[in-house]
Amino acid sequence: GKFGDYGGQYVPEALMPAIEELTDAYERYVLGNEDGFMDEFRRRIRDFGGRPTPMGRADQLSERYGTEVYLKREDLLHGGAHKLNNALGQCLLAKYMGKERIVAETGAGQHGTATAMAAAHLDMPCEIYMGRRDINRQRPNVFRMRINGAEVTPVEVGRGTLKEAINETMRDWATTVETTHYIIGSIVGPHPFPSMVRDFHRPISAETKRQSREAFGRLPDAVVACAGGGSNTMGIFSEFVDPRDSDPEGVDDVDLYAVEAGGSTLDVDEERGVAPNSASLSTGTEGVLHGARTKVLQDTDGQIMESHSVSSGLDYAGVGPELANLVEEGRVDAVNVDDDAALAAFHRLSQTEGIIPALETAHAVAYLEQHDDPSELGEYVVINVSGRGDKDLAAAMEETAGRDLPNAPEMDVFDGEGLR
Amino acid sequence: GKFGDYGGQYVPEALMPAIEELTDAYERYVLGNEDGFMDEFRRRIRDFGGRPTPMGRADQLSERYGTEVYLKREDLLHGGAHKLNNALGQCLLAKYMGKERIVAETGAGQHGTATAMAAAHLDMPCEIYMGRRDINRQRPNVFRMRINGAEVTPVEVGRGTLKEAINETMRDWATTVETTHYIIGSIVGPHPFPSMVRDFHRPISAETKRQSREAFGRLPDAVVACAGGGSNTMGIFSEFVDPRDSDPEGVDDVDLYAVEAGGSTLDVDEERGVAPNSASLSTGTEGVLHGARTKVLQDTDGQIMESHSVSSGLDYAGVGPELANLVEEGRVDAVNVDDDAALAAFHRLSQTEGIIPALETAHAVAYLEQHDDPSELGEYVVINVSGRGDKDLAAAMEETAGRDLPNAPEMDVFDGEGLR
Amino acid sequence: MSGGTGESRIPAAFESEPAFVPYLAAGDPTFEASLAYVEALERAGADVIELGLPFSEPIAEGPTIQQAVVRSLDGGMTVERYFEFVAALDVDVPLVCMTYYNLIYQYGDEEGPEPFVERAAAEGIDGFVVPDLPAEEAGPLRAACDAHGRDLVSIVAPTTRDDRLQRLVDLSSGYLYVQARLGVTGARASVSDRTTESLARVAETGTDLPRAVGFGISSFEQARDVIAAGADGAIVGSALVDIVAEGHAEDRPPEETAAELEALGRELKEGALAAAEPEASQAD
Amino acid sequence: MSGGTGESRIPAAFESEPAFVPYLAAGDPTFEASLAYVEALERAGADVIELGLPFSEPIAEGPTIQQAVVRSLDGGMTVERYFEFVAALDVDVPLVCMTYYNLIYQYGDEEGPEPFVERAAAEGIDGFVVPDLPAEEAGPLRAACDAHGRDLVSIVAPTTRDDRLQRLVDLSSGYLYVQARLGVTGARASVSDRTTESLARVAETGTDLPRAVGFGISSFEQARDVIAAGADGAIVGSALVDIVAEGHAEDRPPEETAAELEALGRELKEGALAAAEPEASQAD
Repeated sequence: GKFGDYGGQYVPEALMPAIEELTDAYERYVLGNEDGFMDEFRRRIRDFGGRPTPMGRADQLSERYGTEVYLKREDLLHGGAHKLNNALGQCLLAKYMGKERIVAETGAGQHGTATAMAAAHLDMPCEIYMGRRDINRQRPNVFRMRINGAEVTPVEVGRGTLKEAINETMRDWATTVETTHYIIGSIVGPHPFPSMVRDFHRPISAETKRQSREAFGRLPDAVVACAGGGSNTMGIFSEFVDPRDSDPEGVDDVDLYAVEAGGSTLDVDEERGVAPNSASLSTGTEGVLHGARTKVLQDTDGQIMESHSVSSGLDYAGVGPELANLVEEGRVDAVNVDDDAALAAFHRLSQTEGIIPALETAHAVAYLEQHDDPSELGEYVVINVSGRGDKDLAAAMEETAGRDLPNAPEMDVFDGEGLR
Repeated sequence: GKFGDYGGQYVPEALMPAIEELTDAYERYVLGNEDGFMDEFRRRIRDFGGRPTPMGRADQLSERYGTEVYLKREDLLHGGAHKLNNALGQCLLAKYMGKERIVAETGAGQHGTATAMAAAHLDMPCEIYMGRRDINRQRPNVFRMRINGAEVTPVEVGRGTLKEAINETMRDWATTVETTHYIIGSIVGPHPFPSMVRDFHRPISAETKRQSREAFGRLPDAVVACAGGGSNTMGIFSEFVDPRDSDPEGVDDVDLYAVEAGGSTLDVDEERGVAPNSASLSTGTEGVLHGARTKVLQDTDGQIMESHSVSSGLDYAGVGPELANLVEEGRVDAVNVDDDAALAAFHRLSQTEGIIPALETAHAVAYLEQHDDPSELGEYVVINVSGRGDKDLAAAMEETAGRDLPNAPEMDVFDGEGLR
Repeated sequence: MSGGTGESRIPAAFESEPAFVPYLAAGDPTFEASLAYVEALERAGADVIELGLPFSEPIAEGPTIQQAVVRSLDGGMTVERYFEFVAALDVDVPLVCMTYYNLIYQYGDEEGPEPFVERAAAEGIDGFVVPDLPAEEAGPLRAACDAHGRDLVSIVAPTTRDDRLQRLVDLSSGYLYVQARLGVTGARASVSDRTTESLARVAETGTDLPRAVGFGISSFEQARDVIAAGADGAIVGSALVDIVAEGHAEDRPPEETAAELEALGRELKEGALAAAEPEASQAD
Repeated sequence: MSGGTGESRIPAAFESEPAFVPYLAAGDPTFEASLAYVEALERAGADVIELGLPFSEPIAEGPTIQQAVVRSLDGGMTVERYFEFVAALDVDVPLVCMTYYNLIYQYGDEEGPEPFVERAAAEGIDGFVVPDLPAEEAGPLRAACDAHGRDLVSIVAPTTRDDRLQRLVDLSSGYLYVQARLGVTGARASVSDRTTESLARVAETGTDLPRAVGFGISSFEQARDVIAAGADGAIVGSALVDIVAEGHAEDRPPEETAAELEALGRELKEGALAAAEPEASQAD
């Protein structure tokens, strides 16, 4: 359960038996394929989720950057992001464990919608905790969850955002732990969550290896992925850092870049306890958050800071412990791009490749533009397109309107109304 | 260019040379794979579009209906519907033909967004005509087109809906025909459009055959698809009515159901010239509309009626001529379900399978519920899930709120605000 | 109304001098006013009148005529009313029914265009222009016209290649509608080079069908120029419909609008005639 | 403040009679008022006081204590101010610092919990309860407590199985915090059967550590019942914090709130004592 100094199980005693039970189930079903669990998972993530997702050449980006840029298309997974890999995997695991109910927290709603879909698919009751403010900001995702039959419970305390939703879900789980499974949405939390979530996302990486060999005859020189909590990041990195498939040759030569949200600036407002970024790998310090020791945005006392990113999915003060360790070991490069660069990349990918990316994903795309000489990344570069941008349209246009981006489209087609 | 008595080329003389040129290009590139056109199309629709889309068993529907129900997942194609097959195919064909520019019309915006994506992907300038009223009703789709770099030109005349947008696109094309290709969005219009659009959607059908054999060892007993213009319908039917792949055995035994939008009622208000449905196969008469002879909702003079459906994508007064002919020949059964049944099916599929369908698709799903004994459809039934419902969330909830549907979710989670 | 079931009177209309061929949508904006407008154009010197039967999907029309179609339909125009309109018209010049194929196709109990042509001929229509009926689909209508002694006028487009041009020439009777430029109907400022080129190409086919040029003609000068370029007639639609639209929008008395139509009609007819006078065409 | 760097005074607090163990968040809602509230609880008869050091992510707390944490942090509470608070307190009973591990872990220049424990011991803290630190991760803190003569109190949950229970018993000193039911902190109406069961299971381990029961105790009757069920002490948090919250919301003078806290404290202490009198427990 440890990744170097990172990871662990910093959770209330009441939850520890459930965590032990889950660890046992993870080892038996996920690692050991007991009762054919992984066979069923692979079948369902294929037939229901749409795996394998394709990987295709980005013609215009390749020309722009003087290197062969390929896009791994997790945006085409059911639900519109990689999130379903994990939601479906954990929901199925809960079923194998005999649990009767699913709970999950959600901030922007992506993990919540993936969980609601998976739970409906597997006929499991499901309750999603979501801050009141987030509910009112993310109405389409609330619709989706309700339409899929999930209960959506507003969390009224505090600022009404992800942090309060996490606390409330923990409370639910602490009360109902004997019959309920809590689906954590990223490679964070206590062991076995970081390892288990990574393993459910591992097909991204295995497919990328296979598709690279099919497309250009070898592994890529570099793989670039955005990192908030880090589930899509470890999803596409995992087979390069810890190969389990039959052809591990050459994985050590693949450079891995985790692109964090630089927000408006990397500087931290210690006075207000606010980090105007979400770059915990780049600027955070070691701490304990949400069940694990990892890199955290915190003040000198250890109080967790408010983070910020134009992308709500990256807006988190921590990061997966495995990723923190890989950066510390030097296996993964932690880099970052700011809000402006991410928005410009959002428009660039949309205009040049016909793929509107999630704002999270736009950070990964922006890294190539920010690089002095992208061709130095190597001959073949794979970007993980972790999700689609449909959820971000209004936010992206609002954020774009307030900035001076050279490639922003005009929205004068509308008839004198606001952006929403 | 004819399907029995249907089809033809009823277009202004100014466009006929372009139609002839397109017919020639269709025969050479699409049918003849000249210059490897189809190879490139297949590669791009795989790597960019996400083909093959999966086909998976609907566990809970299968139990509900006492027959094995499988879902063909066109909702997982890039853009969220089958539309990209055609948009990418025609855009690529325009490129092979040396055209410099793309125009298209759009109503609800699905064909427009698919075209904008394909044009961006292939680096082609693109202009989409859209009625003013539709623009203001379908803002997210307008965002998507603009973000993909397409021009969106509001059509101010008339009611500001699809019909005016079609006329305006025709006008553009009639002016710019020498350098511009008009991408028609369904299997309608003059020859070669109905055949060409069908062929770009043909992979749906070929995959369904292969996936059926993999999943249950033989072809299905019945295939069910919704029908507006009919592109997803002919997409999944084509290999069963006109097999071109290597294994045509048994295709004639597969029953084909085209489910039309019954709207609020099948009766027609002759006085007002309004059909409160879009069931042109079921209730229309032979006529000439938008370049082809087909089944049309029209008054006794031949004036085209206003159609209606809760699903904007089915809301069209005509239908593809090939489909009209197949119904006349008895090869395809034209059936229909009304708005209420479609909305109930929208919620049913969402809740039981974790797939929020487009309201178009919901009509196909509803047919099983409407059937007295769905098991009579046979042992294996495939439904074409033509698109996802994200585009329809607000419309579906508004329509749901005004009806008494037993399976409608409550939306009381919101804080005393309206549905949008 | 002086028509009937005899032979089409169109060929004679182009014999003596350059023809002025105005278009109006029947019933725009009302049945009565529209009668007065068409009659005003005859007084202005019209040689043939193209009388639009409004169709709900006018795919070949620009916004001006599209709005006319909407006004006429909103005013209660139907196929039956159209025939009543033709019967009620007090004009002596040949009439061409301009409409879309579906209305022709749907009419009557039998399949096909014959019932429509028969009725139209009986009411006094001399010929037909059907913008959405290319040569490929025109066989049945041509046969019906032949059976009833009516003309079928084809549109020749700037994009029409020589093989298609010959086919259109062979198919047509009455006159050829030579489309001045690409695009749809609507008034424009100048006459394009393509008009001259199209007329030359038609001449090369050796046909003796009159050529009337349409699309974008709105003034004395333009009417003069197309005749000077070799046309036998000038077709004018949108410029006239604009006057009807304005009169409707401003709620003017129909007689005032009729007078305006007559005035523009005279100017256009004079333009057409001016080209026939050697000095005028040289001065240009 | 009468603490210091000697040995923990906690074991002695459970020796004579059933203990009343109140919890308050330090600095809620202000530094000064909070001092008065803690002191009021000592006057009420508190035997040990659990003093919360607010953490920004209180994952094991219910809404009541979560709001107390927010009030305290908004009032300027920091780790340094907390130690100043402890130093400023005029109470004689042992103090347990209840906080989350990250604050302990971050303190001081060296890695690990030792600097925090050293400083806390110096200011008068006798022990620690850390809700997010299970036995698996408690090694370093246990070692630091040993080094500075402090107690580490573990929470025993209803879900804790026997193997884990033994490990917790082995790890802990001072007392065991027996969680009365599943869930998070917060006042409830009745005491669950699981409390009795948990106490019995703890007894079976043969440990002589005192057991204090917490989670949901808010009244004389509940305090009496948990003691009657075999507990050595009753921990009360949310019911007291509710009084602080209400005083803050209603803008009452701190002395009034302090008096209310003292009154409820007395009732709870009396409840705990009532169970020890044979008649009372038999009568129940």
